[in-house]
Amino acid sequence: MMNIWLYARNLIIGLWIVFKRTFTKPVTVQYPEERPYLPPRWRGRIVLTRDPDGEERCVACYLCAAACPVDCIALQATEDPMAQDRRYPEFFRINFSRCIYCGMCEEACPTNAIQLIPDFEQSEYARRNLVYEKEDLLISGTGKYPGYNFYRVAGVKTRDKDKGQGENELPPVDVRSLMP
Amino acid sequence: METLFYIAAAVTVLATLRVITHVHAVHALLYLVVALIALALIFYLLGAQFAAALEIIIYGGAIMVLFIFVVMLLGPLAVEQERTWLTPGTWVGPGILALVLLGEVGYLIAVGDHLPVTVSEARQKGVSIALYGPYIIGVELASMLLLPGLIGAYHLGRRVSKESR
Amino acid sequence: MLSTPALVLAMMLFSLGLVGLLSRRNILYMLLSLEIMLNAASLAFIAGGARWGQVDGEIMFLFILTLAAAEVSVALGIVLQLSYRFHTLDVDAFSEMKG
Amino acid sequence: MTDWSHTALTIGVILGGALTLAGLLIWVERRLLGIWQERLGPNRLGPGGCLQSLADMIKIFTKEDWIPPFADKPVFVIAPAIVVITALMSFAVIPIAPSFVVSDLNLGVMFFLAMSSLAAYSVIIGGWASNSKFAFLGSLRAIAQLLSYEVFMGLSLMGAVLLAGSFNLSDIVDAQRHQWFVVPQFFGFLGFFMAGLAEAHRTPFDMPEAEAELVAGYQSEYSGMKFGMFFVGEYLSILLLSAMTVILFFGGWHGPWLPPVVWFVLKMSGFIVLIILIRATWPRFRFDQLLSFGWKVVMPLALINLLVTGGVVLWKAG
Amino acid sequence: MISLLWLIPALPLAGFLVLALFGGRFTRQQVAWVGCGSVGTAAFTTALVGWEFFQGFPDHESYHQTLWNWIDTSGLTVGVSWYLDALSLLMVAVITGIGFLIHLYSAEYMAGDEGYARFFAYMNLFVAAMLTLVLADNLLLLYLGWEGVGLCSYLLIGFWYREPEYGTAAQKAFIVTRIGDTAFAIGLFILFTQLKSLSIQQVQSLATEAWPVGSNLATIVAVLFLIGAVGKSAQLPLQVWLPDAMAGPTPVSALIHAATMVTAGVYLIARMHHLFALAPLVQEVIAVIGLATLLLAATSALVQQDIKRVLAYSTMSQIGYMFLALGVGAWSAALFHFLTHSCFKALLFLAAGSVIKSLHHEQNIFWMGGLRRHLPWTFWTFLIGAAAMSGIPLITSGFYSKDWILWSVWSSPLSHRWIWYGALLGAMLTGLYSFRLIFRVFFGEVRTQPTGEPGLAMRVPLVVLAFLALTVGFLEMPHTLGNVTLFSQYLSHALPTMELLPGMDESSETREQLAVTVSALLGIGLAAILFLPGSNFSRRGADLSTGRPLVTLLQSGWGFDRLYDRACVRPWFLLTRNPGELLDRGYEWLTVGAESCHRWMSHTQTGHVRWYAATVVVGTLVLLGLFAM
Repeated sequence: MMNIWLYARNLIIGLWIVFKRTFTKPVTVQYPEERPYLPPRWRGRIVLTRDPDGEERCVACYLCAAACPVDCIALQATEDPMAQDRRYPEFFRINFSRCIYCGMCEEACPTNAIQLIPDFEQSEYARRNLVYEKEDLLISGTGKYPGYNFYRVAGVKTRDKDKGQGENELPPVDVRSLMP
Repeated sequence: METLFYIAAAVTVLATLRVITHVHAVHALLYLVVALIALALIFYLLGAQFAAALEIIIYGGAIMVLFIFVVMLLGPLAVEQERTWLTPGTWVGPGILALVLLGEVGYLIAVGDHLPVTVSEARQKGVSIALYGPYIIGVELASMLLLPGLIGAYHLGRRVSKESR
Repeated sequence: MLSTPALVLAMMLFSLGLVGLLSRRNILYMLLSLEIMLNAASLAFIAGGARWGQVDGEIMFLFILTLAAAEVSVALGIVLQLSYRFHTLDVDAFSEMKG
Repeated sequence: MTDWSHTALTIGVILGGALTLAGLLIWVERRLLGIWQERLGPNRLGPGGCLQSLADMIKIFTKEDWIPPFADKPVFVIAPAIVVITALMSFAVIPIAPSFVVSDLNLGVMFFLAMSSLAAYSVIIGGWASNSKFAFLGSLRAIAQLLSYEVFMGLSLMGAVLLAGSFNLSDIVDAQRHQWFVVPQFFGFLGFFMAGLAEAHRTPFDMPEAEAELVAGYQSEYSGMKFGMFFVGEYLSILLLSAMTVILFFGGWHGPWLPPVVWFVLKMSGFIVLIILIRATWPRFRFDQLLSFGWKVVMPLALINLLVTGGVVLWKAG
Repeated sequence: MISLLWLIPALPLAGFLVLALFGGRFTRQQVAWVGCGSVGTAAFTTALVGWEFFQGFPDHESYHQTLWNWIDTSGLTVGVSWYLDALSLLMVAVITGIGFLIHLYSAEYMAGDEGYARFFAYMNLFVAAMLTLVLADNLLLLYLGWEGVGLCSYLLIGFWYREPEYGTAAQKAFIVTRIGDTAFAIGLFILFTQLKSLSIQQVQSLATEAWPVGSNLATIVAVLFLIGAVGKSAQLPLQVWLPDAMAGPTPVSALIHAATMVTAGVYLIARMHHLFALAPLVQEVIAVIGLATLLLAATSALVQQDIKRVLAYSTMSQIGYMFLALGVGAWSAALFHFLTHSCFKALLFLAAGSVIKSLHHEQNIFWMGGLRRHLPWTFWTFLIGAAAMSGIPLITSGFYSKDWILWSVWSSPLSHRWIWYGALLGAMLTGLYSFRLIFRVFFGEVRTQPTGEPGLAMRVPLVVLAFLALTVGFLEMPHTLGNVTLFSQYLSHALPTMELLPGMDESSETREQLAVTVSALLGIGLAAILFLPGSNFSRRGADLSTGRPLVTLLQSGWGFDRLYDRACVRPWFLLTRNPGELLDRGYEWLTVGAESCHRWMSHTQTGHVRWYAATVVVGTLVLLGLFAM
């Protein structure tokens, strides 16, 4: 019997607590009119960046596709017949209806090509419109790393430089020589 | 008044006909509810307002709901079997009996003396006073009837477990 | 002025209920027919009460209502029990009380 | 103005008012729920979002009216109509102000009870006719709930009836000229209000349409306007419940300074807000708790209340 | 205040309900508080009501209180209504007052018993039923109380139900009193069918109007009522249950089988005195029954070995005096003896209980002795009780009441001289057996070592009752001695006063009193000679208990048990166990007939419900057809 009174009292206290909420300010943000403040490091939409030379940074290493926990990245590598030894993706496709914006791809990317930017307004009427192709992803800038150029620092031979000519790179060791 | 009465009477009879001929239990029940509501209207027209209200509340609202509840608990209805059981032959005997009954009662009503009818105003007060006055034993008996009804329903309604069977 | 037609109506309803009771094999319909007959009886009581200007008719109706409530609760319990045991509602299947 | 046209006008006002209010309530409820959950609720359409219900209605009307192929068609179609019809019929006996009532029946209370017991059919047969297990379970729950709560709804009402000495709702209101019946009939009020919540399938008694476990229970197969009718019917029954509570226990239209209609509407709105507040706050009962609460707590309470009231009335009468 | 009347039976009833429902959860102390408190409050209420009643007494002779209608159908209206007049107030005062003292006593006496709450529940129920009996305004309510006390008596005799013997004693009491109850009920039916009323006052006035004196109906009803009273009060043909009823706890014997319930018969006859006045023949029968019982019981009491059985027989004997007084029309004298008897007999039983308790439940007086020094309180109170019972002149109440009765017998026009001689002999025997008990129990050498005096809760009732046993008598003193007539004046408003035979003056009264005094003192002296240890005859007195035929006969209460056993019980068993062939054949024929009939009829039992329904319909049709024709 005492329990019943206890329950009743608690229920009425509950009513009062909720009723007091009438006089508190709602936490809702009236979004389209009222823009929320986004921190600069907010992670939103994924873009592919270019290096300062205007070339694609992506070398189609598949690390991003491997790292993606929801498998929303699809790409295929190919080599540029003109620029020898330079790889680039033949297609690069992100299905944003699956992407969870976790940023793993960004962390996995060895060339800083894939980056998450603060944009989040991606609503579409049709689901298929959320599949972004390389043309949709590629931007013309360098993103967060303005001076970085992968091929400059990578120890591979490109059409501009030979082995050992990259930045902070020693000339190649002659393995046949006995000198240190 | 009279028109209303005859319409309600027609509804009652037709709905009742459907009740006893329908093969679908829930539909039959719904027809019966309709018949009950029409009957309540007739009660009202006869001056028994309280009875009319009770007819709907208790009969329509409780007893019939109980019926539907049980029909639901019984699971899927064997409509086809019902259809096979309802051969025209089954109607003959009961039909004759009922006709004889109808004739006899009709005869009784026909030869009965006709007094001027007094449809009086609703007398809930009179009903209550009579109920708790001269009919108090009846009320006691009714409560005595309801108690075994309660106990019986409780006892019968329990599903017999496999072990105890 | 309505009580004679009401009596006739009660009679018709009673006959219909009777026919239903005797012709249906499903115990559920038999119960429904019983309800119809009870209602016919109460209609007759109320018509009688209206005719003689007495309250006894309505009181009898109240008693019939009580009776019906008790009857239905027990009868439906029996129906459930029969259905669990015999897996049918055929009233002719429940003939274990044969003398 | 002739009597006939007065009646017609009253019918028109009450019908229109009830339906409009019911529609408006959809928005009011969403708005209030929003406020109590520290958000805004619908506020786009019209001033403060008050045209939201209109938009909803348009949406519901234009939606596909789909009847499941496995359903029992005629019954399936009838079911939602019953709830609206019975609720609107009940409004016929509600006295909003002196002589502002469609039909001042002698047995108003009984009429209300009759209509509310018939309203149960819509839920029951709707759930049954859907021929789907969730709907079926919902309607089974609705029946059990109805059978238990209908009983003490009537019982708790009778206290007020006893005190007023009449089944007529206007008489009951007039009997509260000096003292609201909620004072002598507090337990009757509690019982009636709880039973009313259960009849209207509102929290914490909304087991038949529990979204969480029964995917909206008896109405889960309904769509389009038929669903809309269930929806409107629910809000109509909220209106009815508040109106009846005000009439039976809170003095109806009586009140100082303001005109009667205003008082009535004010009191009614208070109850509507209370009902929504309850929905915003309280959790749902478990079903067995609901039944045992009804039979073991409220039912004895209502009976004792009735007994004591009867004793007091007799004692006062000498 | 007087409107609190309803509380008097309601309080013990409430006590019963509380104890019956929650007694298991209470501690012993709480149980005792509830049990004694309810009766004590009732006694207090009685005092209040009595005070108010006396305020307007001679002008308002009676007070009615109707609580509600118990039965109200066409033609029969029975209310739960109380009727308070001088007679019922006296009864109520005795029941609640002495009842309270006995409750107080049992709080200690029963302290070690496991059924403590049950005991007090039964006792409270008994008090409630007894109060219902005496306060009832109509005969049906009176009958309810009548049966209620019978039930409680049964429950309390068989209180220690684990002993099969006690259970048998309880059943015996119940069945024997049932004979009387049945007769009483039949009497009620006759009264109701003849007079269409059950109200006591109304019935009596109606009866006085409708029936002439000595009419057959009046005699029949009076006889039936008398049988009821005889059964309840353990008078001659139905007296066999009372000695066995001593199986119950001693306070029960004190309350039920001495002070209150057994006097219900006296109350009934006094209450219905108008009716009995219509049947003078029956009144004579009452007197004869009273005399016979008093002599029979007194002689039986002489030789009993069980202390409680002695007291039981003495109770029968004293009630015999009351019946005697009723028979000769001395209503007030009977009730005065009832009053004094309740005091001294309750006292005797309680003192006996104290003895029994201190002797580890030893009840045989031949195992007692010399308790005078060990139990002084008990001894003195017991002595006062015994003195009051034997009627020691001037100082004891028993003297005044017994003397009144004997004087009434002497002087009543309804009496005969030989009845008076019988009663005088009874007075002598009373002194003899009372003081036999005293000398056996309290004098001589100690045979069983007692544990010591009882505690305060037991001693207080003893002292109060002893005081009452001495002083109650002063309420009414004969013309020759003080001429106090408080009691008879008081009761004259409820009961008619007796007419005296012509020529009864003070000198004859003095002579009669001297005879009574002498006979009582003679009895005591005889007891001293026969039973006082140290006297010559005491050894022979002890021999009285060995198996001489007369002694055996007396010890078995004149062999009524055996008589009933032979006359009723055994023939019945014989009849049922060895049924005659003829009877059997008759029954066999019946069974064969029924069986064949059944076989024929069972064809109709198809087990098909619809078949049954159709049969019903056809039957209805036939009936309707007959009706239509």
